[in-house]
Amino acid sequence: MTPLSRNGIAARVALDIQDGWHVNLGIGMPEMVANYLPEGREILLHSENGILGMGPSPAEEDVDWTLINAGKKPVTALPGASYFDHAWSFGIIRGRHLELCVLGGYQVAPNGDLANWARDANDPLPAIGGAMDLAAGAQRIFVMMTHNDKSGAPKLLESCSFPLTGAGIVKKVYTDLCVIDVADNRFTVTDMVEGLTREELQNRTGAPLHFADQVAVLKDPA
Amino acid sequence: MTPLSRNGIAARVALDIQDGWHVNLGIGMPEMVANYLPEGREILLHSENGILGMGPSPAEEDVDWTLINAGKKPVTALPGASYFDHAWSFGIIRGRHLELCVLGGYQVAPNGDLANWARDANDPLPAIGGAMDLAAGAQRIFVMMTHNDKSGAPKLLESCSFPLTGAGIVKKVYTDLCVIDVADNRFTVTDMVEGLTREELQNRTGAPLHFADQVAVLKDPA
Amino acid sequence: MIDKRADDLARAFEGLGDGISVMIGGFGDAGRPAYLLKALLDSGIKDLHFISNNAGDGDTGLGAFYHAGRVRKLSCSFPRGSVAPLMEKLIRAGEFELEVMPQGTLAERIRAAGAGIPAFFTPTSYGTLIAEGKETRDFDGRGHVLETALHADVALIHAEQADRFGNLTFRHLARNFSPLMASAAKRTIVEADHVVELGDIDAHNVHSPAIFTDLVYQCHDVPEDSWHDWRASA
Amino acid sequence: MIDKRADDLARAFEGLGDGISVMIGGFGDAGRPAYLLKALLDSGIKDLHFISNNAGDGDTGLGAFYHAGRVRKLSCSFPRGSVAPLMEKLIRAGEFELEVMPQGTLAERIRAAGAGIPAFFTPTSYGTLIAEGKETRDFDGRGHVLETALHADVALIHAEQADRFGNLTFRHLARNFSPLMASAAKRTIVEADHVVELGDIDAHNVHSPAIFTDLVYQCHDVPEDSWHDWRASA
Repeated sequence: MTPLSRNGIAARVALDIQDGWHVNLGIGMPEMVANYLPEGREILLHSENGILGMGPSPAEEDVDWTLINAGKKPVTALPGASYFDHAWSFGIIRGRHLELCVLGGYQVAPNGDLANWARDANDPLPAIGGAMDLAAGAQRIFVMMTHNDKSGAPKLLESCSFPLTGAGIVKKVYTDLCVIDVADNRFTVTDMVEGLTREELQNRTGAPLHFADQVAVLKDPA
Repeated sequence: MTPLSRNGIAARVALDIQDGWHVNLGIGMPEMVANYLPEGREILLHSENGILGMGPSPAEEDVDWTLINAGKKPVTALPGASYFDHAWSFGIIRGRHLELCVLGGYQVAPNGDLANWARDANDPLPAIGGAMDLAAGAQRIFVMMTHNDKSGAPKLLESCSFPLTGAGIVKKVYTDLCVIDVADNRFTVTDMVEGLTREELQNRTGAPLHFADQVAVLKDPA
Repeated sequence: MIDKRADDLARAFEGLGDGISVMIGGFGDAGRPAYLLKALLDSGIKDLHFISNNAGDGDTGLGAFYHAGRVRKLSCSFPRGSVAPLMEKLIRAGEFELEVMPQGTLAERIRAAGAGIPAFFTPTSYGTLIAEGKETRDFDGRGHVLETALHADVALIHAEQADRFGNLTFRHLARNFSPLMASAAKRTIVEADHVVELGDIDAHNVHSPAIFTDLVYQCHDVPEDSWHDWRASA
Repeated sequence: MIDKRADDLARAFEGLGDGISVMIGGFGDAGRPAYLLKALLDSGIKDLHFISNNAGDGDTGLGAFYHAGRVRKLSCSFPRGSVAPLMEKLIRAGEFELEVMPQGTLAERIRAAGAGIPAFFTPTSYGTLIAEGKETRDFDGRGHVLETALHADVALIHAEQADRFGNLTFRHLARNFSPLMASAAKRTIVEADHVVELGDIDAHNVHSPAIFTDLVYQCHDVPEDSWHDWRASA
């Protein structure tokens, strides 16, 4: 059994992004999704620091530090891009104009709860950024994360123990082992990597798994 | 005794506008103030339909119907003007950024109450426009109106009988007969036209008048 | 591919029926979407709820809809103009509802709808007839009124430039309510003086970003006479 | 005559003393007003309440103020970066207060202050730790949190262009919080890459209108080393 690489997860998420969607890719792993947007689909990337129509990283000699993504990495602007202030940018987010936001996750529960900003309610330096606005505002939230943390503990749990980013907002979860639909208060596996049994996957998961009638083989689409 | 013309009132109001102020001139008589801004003072006119730095009327051949004032009359834009949407425009108003707004008035009371949008609480077609925002938002409200209505009834009253535009907001009143400071719950006359006695002025006014130590002669400054 | 450009005006109101709410950009004639208003008139949709700063004038543009008996309600700040007597007659006949509010409150309610803010406090109208029956609260010793977001089914917008993504610019003060309305409606339909190529509008100077636009039409003049077709159909 | 251009940096903070609140434009380094931050550092003003999306990095720019013990409080959305360990130490020592909120709530609170809106409801953070103790209310069946306007004594802004009235443009995404902060502070101080003539900025494309600006400085580079002067004065 070979888990997907981070690039593999990114590529799998990208497959589910429809032509014409306006999409925000969260800081960290979700940023990688931009490299795998399917050919033939026109997708406008939004970044909370004030752009719609964000393009790929520039060549080194073209870096302009006033043109960065929310993760502070240099980006470019595609023809047809627009710039706006933070009031408009978060109006776009909170006003439910984005078809999709892809976020990283620490924990996800079957009720759609997401924790991704603090591992401890008493964290003296909790870093929220734009995640709570995106969680509350995007039409859909996809979460992209490793199935287990570095110590092997599950991130898909009966309920989140870390402070929530948003309640009841996750629609799909993409991990290195599987793809999960989150609906009707349960996790339903729709894709799994080859060579992994349902029992093994369940053992690595902290909440009951259901399985779609047809479970697709999850492989690096790149 | 010669009452001031409407132009005369406008010119008198203009004298009290300080260099560097950002000013909104209400629809109707206040629009005329723009023609009398004192030489040597730079004053930026705001109009609620989205301009700061409004200039005088254009020559007929230069009229552009996308460049009009709040009274829908063609205007021009001075060098250094800016255009913005209605959210910013009323943010400027409500956020107390304008040093002054000059409004027309139906009635003013010594407590600073102003009525200028409806003569009847049951008016089926009450026209508010931007007046209530200006009344609530500008740092100062000057009211410019004839001292009496067409039937001779006073517009300066113990209390407003018409529906209020704003409560406790008028700082000065400019009429064809006098200039009045509104403060400490009373009317204090600071300027009067020549040939008018204090008794006559009081007789044409519906609330007690006080008089400044020095009452200036009010004449058409133009 | 994202291409919001359209030719067929039938598409503009496809799937929409009587009773819809329609925001109409513009302040006076500046930014008034005459071409789309005519298309709406031709669509036959009735019981309209208009949201527009001004009521309209005469028997063209907005005015034509009152004459044709097609407007159920108007939310505005300034119901003056030559349609006023007709509006008053319709109100007295119980055939028309007028909701008047301060212009800044109208703008902020529309902006709130687009920005996902369901309600806000404003000092405007506190202590006046307009605030009667509304929730109020003191902040820093000043009274404020609670106002709610104002959404619509459709927004009709006149732009100077539009590209195929739906980025817009406006000429002079034709901007006014338009970007706010574009953000607050389920379907935002744009008529543009110039439909331009992607990239022709500098990203710095987009006045209404593409995400709010659904359809873009090349604007055409509406002959004065054609507004009176309602007489035939009425 | 309106001329907000200034040379003497002493004027920037004239009449202001310890304990003031200071909004700092920028997102990461984009739009960060380094020249004015250095002037604030040199002013000696302390017990500062910073309002800035990011906490800062290293021991230059914002970071220098923590090292110099000059910040009493930071309101932000993202207190990460290389100053984090120092901030944590200051918090534990009771010498520093951190107020963290969602980025959109920070932006909207600042926008509200500038626009005369004392409070608004937002869906963001409802049901989370951040909403604890806050007033909440349902609209259309969804929970929302009441948030209040966030004002400041001073805003420090980096613009690409500024004219003598104080009209501003911003380069690419250096705009971010800057126009909002310019509107929300009692004194808005601008550093500009280019101080231009009146009329050089097209009225259509002003990103922050003159009315919010109080002072305009020509921006100069701040030598990396000069940030460390606080070591001498500390």
